[in-house]
Amino acid sequence: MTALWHNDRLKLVVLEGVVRLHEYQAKALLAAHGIAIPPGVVVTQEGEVDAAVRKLAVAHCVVKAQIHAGARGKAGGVRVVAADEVASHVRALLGTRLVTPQTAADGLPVDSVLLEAPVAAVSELYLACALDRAAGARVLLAGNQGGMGIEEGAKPESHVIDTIRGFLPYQGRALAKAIGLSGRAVAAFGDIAAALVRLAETLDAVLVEINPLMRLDDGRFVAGDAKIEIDDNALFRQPALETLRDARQGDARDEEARARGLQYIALDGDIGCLVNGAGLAMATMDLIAQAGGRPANFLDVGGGTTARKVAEALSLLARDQRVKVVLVNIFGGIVRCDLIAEGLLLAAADFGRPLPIVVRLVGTREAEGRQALADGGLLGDVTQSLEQAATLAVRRAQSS
Amino acid sequence: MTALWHNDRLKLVVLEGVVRLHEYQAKALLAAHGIAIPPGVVVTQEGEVDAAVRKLAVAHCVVKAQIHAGARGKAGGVRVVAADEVASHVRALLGTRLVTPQTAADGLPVDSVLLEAPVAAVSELYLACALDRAAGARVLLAGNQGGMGIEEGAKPESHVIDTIRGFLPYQGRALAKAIGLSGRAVAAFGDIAAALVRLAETLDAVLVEINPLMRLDDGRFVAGDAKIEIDDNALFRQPALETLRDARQGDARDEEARARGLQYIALDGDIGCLVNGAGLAMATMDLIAQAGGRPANFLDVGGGTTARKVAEALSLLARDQRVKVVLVNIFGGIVRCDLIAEGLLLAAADFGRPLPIVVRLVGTREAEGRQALADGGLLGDVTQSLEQAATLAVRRAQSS
Amino acid sequence: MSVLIHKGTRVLCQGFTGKQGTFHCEQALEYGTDIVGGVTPGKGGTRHLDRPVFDTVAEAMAAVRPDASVIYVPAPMAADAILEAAAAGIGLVVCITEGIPVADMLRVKALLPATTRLIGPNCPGIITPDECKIGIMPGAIHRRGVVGIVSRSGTLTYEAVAQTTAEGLGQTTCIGIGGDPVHGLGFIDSLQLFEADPATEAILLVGEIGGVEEELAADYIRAHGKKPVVAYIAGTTAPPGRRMGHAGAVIAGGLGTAAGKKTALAQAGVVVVDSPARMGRAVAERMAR
Amino acid sequence: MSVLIHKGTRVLCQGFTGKQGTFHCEQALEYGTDIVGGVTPGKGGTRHLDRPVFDTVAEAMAAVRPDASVIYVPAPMAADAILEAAAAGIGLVVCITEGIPVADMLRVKALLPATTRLIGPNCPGIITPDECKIGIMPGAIHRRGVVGIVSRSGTLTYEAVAQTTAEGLGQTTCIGIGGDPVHGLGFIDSLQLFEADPATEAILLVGEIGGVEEELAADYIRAHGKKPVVAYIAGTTAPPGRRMGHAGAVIAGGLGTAAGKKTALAQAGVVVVDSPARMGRAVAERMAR
Repeated sequence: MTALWHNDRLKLVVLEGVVRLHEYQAKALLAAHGIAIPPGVVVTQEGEVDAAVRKLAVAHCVVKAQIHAGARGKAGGVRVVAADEVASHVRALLGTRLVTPQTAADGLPVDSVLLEAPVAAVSELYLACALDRAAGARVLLAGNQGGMGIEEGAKPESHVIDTIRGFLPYQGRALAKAIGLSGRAVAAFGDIAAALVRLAETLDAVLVEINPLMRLDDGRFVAGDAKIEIDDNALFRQPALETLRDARQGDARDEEARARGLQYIALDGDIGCLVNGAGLAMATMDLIAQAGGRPANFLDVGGGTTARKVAEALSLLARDQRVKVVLVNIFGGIVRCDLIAEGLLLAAADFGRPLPIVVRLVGTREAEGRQALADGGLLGDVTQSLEQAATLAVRRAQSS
Repeated sequence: MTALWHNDRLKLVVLEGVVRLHEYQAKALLAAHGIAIPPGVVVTQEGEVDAAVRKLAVAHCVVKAQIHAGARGKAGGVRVVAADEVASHVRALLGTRLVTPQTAADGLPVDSVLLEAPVAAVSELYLACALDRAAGARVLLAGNQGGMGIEEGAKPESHVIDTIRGFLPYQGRALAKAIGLSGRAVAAFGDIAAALVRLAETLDAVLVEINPLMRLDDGRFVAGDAKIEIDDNALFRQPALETLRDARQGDARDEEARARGLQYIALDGDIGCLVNGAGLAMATMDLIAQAGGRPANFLDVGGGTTARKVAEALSLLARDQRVKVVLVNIFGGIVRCDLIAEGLLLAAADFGRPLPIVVRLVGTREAEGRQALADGGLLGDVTQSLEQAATLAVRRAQSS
Repeated sequence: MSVLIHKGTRVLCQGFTGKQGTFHCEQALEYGTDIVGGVTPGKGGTRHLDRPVFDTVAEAMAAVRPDASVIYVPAPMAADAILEAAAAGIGLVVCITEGIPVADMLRVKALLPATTRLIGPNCPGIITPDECKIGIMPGAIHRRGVVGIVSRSGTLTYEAVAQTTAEGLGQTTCIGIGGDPVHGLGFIDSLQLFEADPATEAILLVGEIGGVEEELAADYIRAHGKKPVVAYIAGTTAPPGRRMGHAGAVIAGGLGTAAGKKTALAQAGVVVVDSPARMGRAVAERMAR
Repeated sequence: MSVLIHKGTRVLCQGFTGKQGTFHCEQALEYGTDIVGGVTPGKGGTRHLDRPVFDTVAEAMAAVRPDASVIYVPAPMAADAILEAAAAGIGLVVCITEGIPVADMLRVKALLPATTRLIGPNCPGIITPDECKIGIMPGAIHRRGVVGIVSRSGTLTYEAVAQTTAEGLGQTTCIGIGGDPVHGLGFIDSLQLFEADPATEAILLVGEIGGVEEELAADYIRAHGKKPVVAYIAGTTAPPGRRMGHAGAVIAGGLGTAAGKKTALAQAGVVVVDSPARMGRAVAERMAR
C-alpha cells in the first residue's frame, strides 16, 4: 500500500486498475526527467550478476527484489550485501515468490533484481505527486520523514496544483521551506518537485512517489525508491508505457479477465459472482456476505453487456476450481434478458463439472429470459428477488 | 522565406537565429506527433538510391534536395522522376549548391536528398503554428490555398492560442469549417491542427509550417512539405534537437561567430563593424550607409562585453578578406574603455595584413582608453564622434 | 416538477451517428425526448434519425438552440466534446462515455465555465420520467413520482428505480453522477436541486466506497437538509486497495470505506440501509413516518 | 518627478549572490539605490553586500517589504523568478536576463497578474537619475532632467542618454523595455507614464526593426499624445529576414521595416531622426519650437 494519511484535508485517492511499474522502470523515468537515482543494474539471471557488480564497482551492493508491492525490506527483499555475496543473494531471490505485509498470502514472483550502489543519506524525505479527488486536481505531498516512517510520521505538507497554471520550481522551494529544508537543498528540492509534476503530467501518471528521497550532505537529492502508477485509461496515448506492464505481478485470472474486457478481481471465497455494473456487483457481494457466504470474486461484465461477454465470464468462473456456485445477477436495461439467457445457456452447457448456478434476471424482456432459461434446461435456480438469489447461492455453496 | 502576409491583424514574426530543420527532419517529428507524411527515404550518397527506390516500390519518385530554403521547385530542387532515373537526378544534386529565389546568390549545399512516394492530392492547404508577438501568444494559421500560392492567395484564417488553456481539436474543426472544409476532412483537420500545436509546445518551436498540407480524396491529409524552427534559447531543454542543427546550411562566418558567443551576420559590403549592443550595431550600419559606405557585417559583441571577446571579434573580421576597414564602436558602460583598448591592441598586433581601423570609444574611462590606444601604437583613427567615425571608415574603405 | 430537465428540454447528441449514439437516441426518441439534432464532425449537412447533423456544436447551437447535449463520443475525444459543448454555450452536458483519462477530466474541471453543468462522465445519464430521458437507462422501469434519486453507480441505480417504482412512489428525476474520481455534478449539487424542487418529497442517495463525496454530502445534509434522505452504500465487503470496476471505487488507507460513509450519513439523520434490496422499502417507510 | 521608481523605491534583487547580481547591485548601491535585500535559494539567512539574503521572495517580502525586484537569474530559471516575484506581490519586476525561451515568456505573459508590472526581459533596466538605478546601465552618463527615454535597445539607449545629457536636457526616467519578441512593459505603457509625469517635458523613443510596437505607439501618439516626441529607429539598412542580435529585431515579409515605422511615427507628428548621432539635438530643437 502506498502511504496515505487519515487527513480530512487531503482526501487522497490512489487509483487501482492502473499500470504499475517496477522500481527500476520508475527510476529510469525519474532519471529521464532529471531526477538523480543511484547507479544501478537490473539482472534477471544469476549469470548477469558478475558483470553488473563489476560495472557498479562498489564494495557493497543493495540487492532489491522487483515486485509490485512495498515493505520488501521487512521480508528480505531489500538487503545490503558485500560485492562477493551478491550472486548468492540474487540466486536466492530469483524465481521465488516474495511475501511482504503488502502482498497476498502467496506473495509475488521475483523475476528481476535491481542491484544498486549504496547511497550515503543524511536524511530521508518523502515526495509524491498524487490525485486529490476532492480538489479535482493533482496534489504534491512533501514530508521530512520518509522511508518506513512516513505512514506513522507527521502529516506531509501539501500543495494542490492548479491544473491550468501548472507548477513552478518556486512553489517547490516554498514547500521545501515548509518542511524545514535549508541551504542548497531548497533549490534542489524545488527543481525535483517541479520535475515530478512534469513527469506525472507527461506520462499520465496518477501517482509518482519517491520514498525515501535521500538527502546527501552536499544538499543534493537521490531517489531511494520510486513508485509510478499510470492511468490505464490514458494508455492509448502512452504506447511506450504499455510495454512496461508486468502481467506476472497481477493475479492470472485478473489478467485473463482484463484481456477479455471484463472487470475482475479475485477474492478469497467460493461463490462466483457475475454481475452487470460495478455498483450492482459490489452490492451483490454485500448481500452474499450478509447472507453468511463469501464471494470468490468481483466481476463486472459491464452495464451494457452482451450475451457473448456473459458466456465468456461464466466460463471463466467455471474454470476456477475454488468456485462452488455461481451467482448471476443481471439487471437488463438496454440489454435484453432473453439474449443474456442465451449466453448463460451457451456457457453452462460446457462447464465440464457439476456447478450449481443461481440466476437473478430482471428488467427488459425478463419474462422471455426466464422462459428461455427454462426451455434451455438450465440446471439451476432462477429468481427475481435479489435477496433470495443471494440466500440461495450461499445455501448451495454451503451444501456442496 | 516563410509565407507571411501584410495583414494588420496578424502581426506575425518568424524568428531568425533559430535552429532550422531539414524537411526530412521536420517530417519525422510530424509523424511522431501523429501527422501523416508520405513514405520517404533520405539518401546522402548515390549508392543508397537503389535500395531506397526498392523500399519505396513506386514507379515515380519525388526527388527533393534538402536545403534550408524554400522555392526549391523553381530551382530544380524538387522533381518527380521515373524510378530508373532517380539515381542520375540524385547524382546531379548531391555535392552541388542549390540557388533558389530564397537563398543567397551562392546558394546552399545539397548534402542530402529526400526520395518520396508521390501523393495524389485533391487539393493543397496551408497550416502553420507561429508566434504572434502582438498578441503575445502562438497563433494557428490555416488557408485553403497552400503550396506556391500561399503568398499571393487569400489571407489565411487565424486562431490565437490561449497559452494557458491550450488548443483543442474542436477549435481546429472550427478552423476547418472557416476555410470551407467539409466531410471527413473536418475531423481530420481538427486533429492535425491540435497535433501541430502540441508539437510546437513540446519542442519549443517558434514555427511549424505544413505547406502544402495535401488533402486526399478520402478526407485524410498528408504533409507535403514541412518546416520547423526551434527557439535556440530553449535548446538547453531540447537536447535531442540540438543534434539536428546543420551548420553547413549557414554562413561559415556566422557559425564561427556563434561558436564564440558573438552575434554575427555576414553582409555584402567592405566595412567591418564591431559594436557592443545590437541596437547600436544597427545604428552604426545605418550611419555607414548614410555616409555612402557598405557594411560587411552586423557584429554585436554584447552590451557587457570583455576585452577578450572584442579581440576575438576583431580577429574574425580581419580574417575576412572582403573587409577593407574595420569600424569599432564601443559605448563603455559597465565595460571599461581601457580594458577594451587592451583587447583591440592585442588583436590589431596580429592582423597579418594592412588593415585600417577606425575606433570610436566612449563612456566609462574613455580618456584612459584613448591613452592606452595611443600608447599601444594602434595604427588607426580614434574619435569620440559617432558621425565622424562612420565618415572616416567610409573614406578609408574608398581609398584602400 | 423535476430538476434540470423536463418535457421542453431540447437535446443535442454529440457522437450522434455512431453505434452508441444512434441506439440510445432511438431509445430516447421512443421515450419522448425532444432530440433536436446531432453532431458528428464530417457528417454536417446530412440527416440522421430524421434530425439534422452538424459538424460542430456551434453550428448546431445556431440552428436548433439545444438546452442540453448528451455525449457518446469515444473516450480519447470525449473531453474535447465536453469543452466544445461548453464553449458553444450549452447549459447542461451529459457525458456517458467511460474510460476518459483522469488528466483530461482534470482539465475539463478546470476549464468548464460556470454557465455549464456537467453530468458524468461514465454515468447512465439523467431522466425525468415521462418527460425527458438523456442517457442509457432503461426508460420502462421509471415512473413519474416523488423520489429524487442520485447515484454514483449505473445498474445499481436501476435497482433503486425499480424498487421505488415497485413501492408506488415513482421518481421526480434520477441523476447518475458517474463513477469516475473526477466528475461534474456531485452529490451536494444534486441534493441542492432536489431540496429546491417542490415535487421531490424524498431523496434516495446511492453511494459506494472510495472518495469522500458521501461524507461531504452528510455534512451538507446535516447543515441544510430538510427533506428525508435514504442512502445505500455499496462495497461493505470490498477488500481495501482494490479498484472495483470504477476508477472511483477504491478504499485507500482507510478513507472512503463503506462503514465510514454509512456512519457519517447516519449521524446526519439519513436512513442508511444495509441491503441493496431494501432501498425502495426504506424510502416508503421513511416517508410514512 | 519621475515614473515608476524614485528615491524611496525599495529594491530586492533575485540572483543576488551570483556574479551578475553582485556586480550590478554594488554599482546600484554606489549610485544610491535603496537595495533592501536579495534572494538566492539556499543562501537564506546569510548576508551579502551588507544586506539580508532570503531563500524565497515571499520571505523577503515579509521581512523587508520591497517595492521592486530586479532579476539576474540565469535564463532557464528566469521565468520562474518573475512569477515568484509576482506571486509574492511585488509591483514592479525588472528582468535583465537575456536568452529566456519564448515559450517561457508566453507563459509569464499569460500568468502575470495585473498588479505586477514587468520590465524586460533582455533589457538594461530602468533609471531615475540621482534617485534610483535598477539595472545594468552606466549611472554616470545620466543627468536629472526633463526627457523621458524609452528604448528597445541597450547601448543605443546609452547613446540617447549621453546625447540628452550633453544637450543639457537630462532625463526624468529612462526605461529599457528590452529586445525580446515577448516582453512586459511596452512603448505605449511607457508613453502613458511619461505623459502623466509632470516633470517629463519631452519623450525620446528609440525603436528598431521588427514587430509592430512602434507602429502601435504611433497610433497611440496620434490619438493621445500631448508632449513632444522624438524617435530614432535602428535598422534602416538591415537586410530583411535576418535577425539583428535581438530575437525581436527582424524584418519579416515586409513587416516591421524601419521605413514603415518611421513613416507611421512621422504621420503621428513625431520628429523622426535618421541619424543616431542626432537624437539629443533633435529633442533640444523640438523643445525649442
